[in-house]
Amino acid sequence: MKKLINHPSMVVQDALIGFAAAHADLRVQHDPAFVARAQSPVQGKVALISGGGSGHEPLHAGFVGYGMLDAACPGAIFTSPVPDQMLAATCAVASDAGALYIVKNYTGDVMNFELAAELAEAEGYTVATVVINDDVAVRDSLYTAGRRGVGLTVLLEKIVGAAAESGADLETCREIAERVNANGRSMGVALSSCATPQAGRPTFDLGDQEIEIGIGIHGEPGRRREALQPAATIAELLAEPILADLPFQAGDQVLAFVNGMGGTPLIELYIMYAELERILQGQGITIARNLIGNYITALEMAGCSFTLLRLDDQMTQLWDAPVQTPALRWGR
Amino acid sequence: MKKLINHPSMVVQDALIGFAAAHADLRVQHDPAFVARAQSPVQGKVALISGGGSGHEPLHAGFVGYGMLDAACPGAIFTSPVPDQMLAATCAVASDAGALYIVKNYTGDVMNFELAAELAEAEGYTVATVVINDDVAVRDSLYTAGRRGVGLTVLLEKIVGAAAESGADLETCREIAERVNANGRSMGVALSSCATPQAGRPTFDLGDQEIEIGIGIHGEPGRRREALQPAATIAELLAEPILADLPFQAGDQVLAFVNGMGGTPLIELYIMYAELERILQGQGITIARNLIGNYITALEMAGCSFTLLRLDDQMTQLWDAPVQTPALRWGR
Amino acid sequence: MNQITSNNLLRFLERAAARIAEQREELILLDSPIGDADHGANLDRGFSAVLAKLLAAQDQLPEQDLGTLLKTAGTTLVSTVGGSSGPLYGTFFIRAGNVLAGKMVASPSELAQALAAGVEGIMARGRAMPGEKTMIDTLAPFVAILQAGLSEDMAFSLALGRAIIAAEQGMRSTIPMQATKGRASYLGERSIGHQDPGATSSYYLVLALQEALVERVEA
Amino acid sequence: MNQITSNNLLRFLERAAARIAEQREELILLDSPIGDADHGANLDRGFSAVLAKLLAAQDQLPEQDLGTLLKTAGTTLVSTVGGSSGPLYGTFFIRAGNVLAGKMVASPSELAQALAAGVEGIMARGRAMPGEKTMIDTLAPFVAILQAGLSEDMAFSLALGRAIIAAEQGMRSTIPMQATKGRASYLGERSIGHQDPGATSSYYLVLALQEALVERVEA
Ligand SMILES: Nc1ncnc2c1ncn2[C@@H]1O[C@H](COP(=O)(O)OP(=O)(O)O)[C@@H](O)[C@H]1O
Ligand SMILES: Nc1ncnc2c1ncn2[C@@H]1O[C@H](COP(=O)(O)OP(=O)(O)O)[C@@H](O)[C@H]1O
Ligand SMILES: [Mg+2]
Ligand SMILES: [Mg+2]
Ligand SMILES: [Mg+2]
Ligand SMILES: [Mg+2]
Repeated sequence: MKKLINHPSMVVQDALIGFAAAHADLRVQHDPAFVARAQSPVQGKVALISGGGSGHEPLHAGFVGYGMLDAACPGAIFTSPVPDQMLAATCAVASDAGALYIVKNYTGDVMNFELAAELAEAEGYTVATVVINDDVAVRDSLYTAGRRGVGLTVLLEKIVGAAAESGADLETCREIAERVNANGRSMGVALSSCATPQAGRPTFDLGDQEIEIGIGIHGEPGRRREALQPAATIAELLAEPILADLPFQAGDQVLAFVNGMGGTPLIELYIMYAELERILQGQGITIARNLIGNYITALEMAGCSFTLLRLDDQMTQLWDAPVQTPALRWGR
Repeated sequence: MKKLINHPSMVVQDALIGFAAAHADLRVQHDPAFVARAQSPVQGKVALISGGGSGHEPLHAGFVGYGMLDAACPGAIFTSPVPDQMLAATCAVASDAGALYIVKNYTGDVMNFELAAELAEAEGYTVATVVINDDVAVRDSLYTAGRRGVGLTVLLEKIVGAAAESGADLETCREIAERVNANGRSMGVALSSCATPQAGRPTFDLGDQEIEIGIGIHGEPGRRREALQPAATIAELLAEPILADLPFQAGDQVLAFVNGMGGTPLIELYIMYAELERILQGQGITIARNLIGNYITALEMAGCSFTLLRLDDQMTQLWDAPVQTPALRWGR
Repeated sequence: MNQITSNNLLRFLERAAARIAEQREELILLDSPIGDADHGANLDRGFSAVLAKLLAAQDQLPEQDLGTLLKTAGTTLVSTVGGSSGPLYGTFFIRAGNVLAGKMVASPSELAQALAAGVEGIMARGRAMPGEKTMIDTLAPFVAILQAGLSEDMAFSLALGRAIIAAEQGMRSTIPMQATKGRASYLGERSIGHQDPGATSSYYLVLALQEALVERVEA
Repeated sequence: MNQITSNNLLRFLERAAARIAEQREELILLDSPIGDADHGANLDRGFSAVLAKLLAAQDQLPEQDLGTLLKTAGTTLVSTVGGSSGPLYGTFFIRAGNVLAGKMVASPSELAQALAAGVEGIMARGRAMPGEKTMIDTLAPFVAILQAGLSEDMAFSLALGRAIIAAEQGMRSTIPMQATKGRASYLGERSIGHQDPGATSSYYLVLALQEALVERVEA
């Protein structure tokens, strides 16, 4: 394992130092660690607070700023943050309008945010929570910890961020978040695993001609292993379960998000986007908006994920609204 | 070699199909291939045209749009485009105000753009050229093909793009471009090589504890091989030759650009930025602006480069001006 | 041993921290095929923090009741571990501490009762049952056998020894299980054939408990 | 052979395309340690395009003069290869074509003169001299020895044979050289010890020329 780091134990802290130096409009606090808008709380505005293990950059800290998150809590690599972080972030950014916790559905994240909400409520804050579970690779929660929260997280944080910015109250924000979650589905593929700094070696090994289908964002193995295929075939393997699950239908307008897992060059993501577009066209589904790039990653894992979100007019409008964060910016 | 591609020979073309599908405000033409603003030529505006081998995405096509390039010509992977492409792009986007060719200093790029300029001038276009050579890893042109054009290219395309957008004439654009080139320096390090689709294997091999110092953007070996070091030490190895070369001095205001080579996670780039900031602070140099991310890459190469640009007021103002391209966007 | 003191619990936490540090790599390795390769790092960070906290407060410790001690360990774990195991082990210690609140000494069966409450806390917090391939598969049989032994008036060290055997069997029983909770559940059938990292760390924790209590008996 | 016809040149281009296709991987491999691993792919793309162009225009070819043929090859290379080798080999064929413009046949020394003009074109376009570890190190001695042989009234096939030997030596002479032009120059001293890919492709091109011209003699 070769990494541009000082020591495995210092990765998150050193990166936060760099993040603080780079983004003067954000406030970075260490111990408990969180990133928040420098101007916060914004009175009367619902505060959006997210967080999760580190190693998924730019998620979540890269999405703090106008029109998106108010604060993000970075845990250790691939490890949910602790409740103290969410509590400190809540105290820093929540106004009387309350706070919405945006949580990806992993056992650890859910429990730590639950504990944080209890603590914050005990201190008088109003907290609502949305748990994102868009990953169709995972079977339902009778047999599993439930579907994971993956690519849809980025879209949800943007859309609900715009709603909060426009003055929507906590319940409205929560409802929109639930609607986004209900209408979005994802699926990912890995061409390689990744090495966490603390482990020092790849979490799993893949043969020279093997891929893992149905991976999450923690370098973990997926649902099954297959032979490497051309991009067109891999795109089908990802798109089909997504389309069948909601199900998406002819006439739907969607936001198509092709996300890189961190180690795959952009040129390949555009190839995958071309294939996705072709598949959707064949089904009579229109891509009304798109996003292509490395937005929710698993360190240096090679691979990508597809996320489709069925749009309605309000979601589209909220997507188009101005946003100004380190990793997503338009309109200002 | 595992890649999300259909066939090694189809990579550039398939990616362009995806690019066209994704960016409706751009016009993508195949054979000869170029990407241009949909609304072009812009009358009275100098047209900025760049290009180079593919595999460096988002460079250059990702920088076509308002406030930056008018057209970009993608060659085969790591291979300069052919003159026909630049000629066709020139015909598509150049008005009477003329065209500025932005060329990275590689023998192939320089020759192909030279040929293109001759052809375009023969067809009545006014063409000026700037050749970028910011890479301090390469010795001067008595012993080499001259310093390579690397990270500074992104900054130059942005800054000169803003100048052109604001109505600067061809000679002024060329002068600003030369000034950017004269005040910018870069140096890169690789933790791995990359595999071109046509070669199917990494261009060079690195041991488990080895890094290459002084690499370019074509997956080629660098100036020397060293043992892996902590981020702080690697940052020194990159920053020192940059600082000494211009030389940068206490009191300078700089734009600091930490660029990922494609396969290095963002979290590591922020660590490197923290180290760079520390070094510059120690020298009394102020980072007035920064850019951190994968902007000029070598496929999936792991590593990063530092670029420092000494700013003056005009450059700073042009950097801050609105830009709206697939890969760089702010202010609109 | 008839009475468990705060010194016993301190020694338990020291031994737990030491064992987790020693097994850090193994726990990371177990968390790789069916997890995300962080379990060893998570617990090492947490138990080191517990140890640091105890050392910093060394002077006041002898006066502290057993419940406070365990709750301090639990809240420290919650505040430093993160992931799934942070809230789970944190809850374990906090719930156990609740049972021993105000007590300066505890009988073996009081301790067993506290541990049982801890395991129930994990099951509640994690909404999990035995047989789902988690730490519960080590801890639930451990507590059950310990309580059974004590209720039959077995010597504490003997009851503990039997409980440890049950814990080890429980840990091994996770190998053929298909996970239905936690990260391993995402793998479906592919989770079969691997020992659960949390079940393994739990085994090291009960070994630490035995070391802390049984050595005292012999001393 | 006293006269070179368009058929000879066609066969040369066919053989060149075939040899480059065969050596594609080798040329990529040579371009890896001191370049960017594309030389074989670049030239294969270019010469395939030349071949396709010639096949598409097959009917008109017999009426075309040698100059037009070579210039068509050259402009096709410029338009399809890219990189360094596109403009360089393109210039080579265009300049050689200029010398043979309007001619339906050429004498061996006229051909040699054309090739010499081609090499000068490369040197001008690339601003390079022999000894800089480039294709010039193969082509310059090739042309020099060919012209020398012909000026001594040596039989064409013999002169060509000697020139080929000089080309091979030239190619090999790039191994110990430190590059001062092209991508390999970035490596400084590390470029020493590797044979230049362009010098190697040039050698295959002159072998193709020999095949095209000498077989005819024997036929
Ligand atoms: N719902 C649950 N109930 C009980 N234990 C669980 C549950 N989910 C996970 N675990 C335990 O937690 C362990 C993983 O801990 P750790 O790796 O630290 O956290 P994470 O899975 O968040 O990376 C698993 O091996 C399992 O024993
Ligand atoms: N300035 C130059 N003059 C002559 N030949 C050159 C020059 N620069 C490079 N070459 C030749 O070009 C070859 C590389 O061609 P190719 O790999 O196709 O292009 P690129 O270097 O742009 O990737 C080198 O091996 C060398 O023989
Ligand atoms: Mg984890
Ligand atoms: Mg090249
Ligand atoms: Mg884990
Ligand atoms: Mg090359």
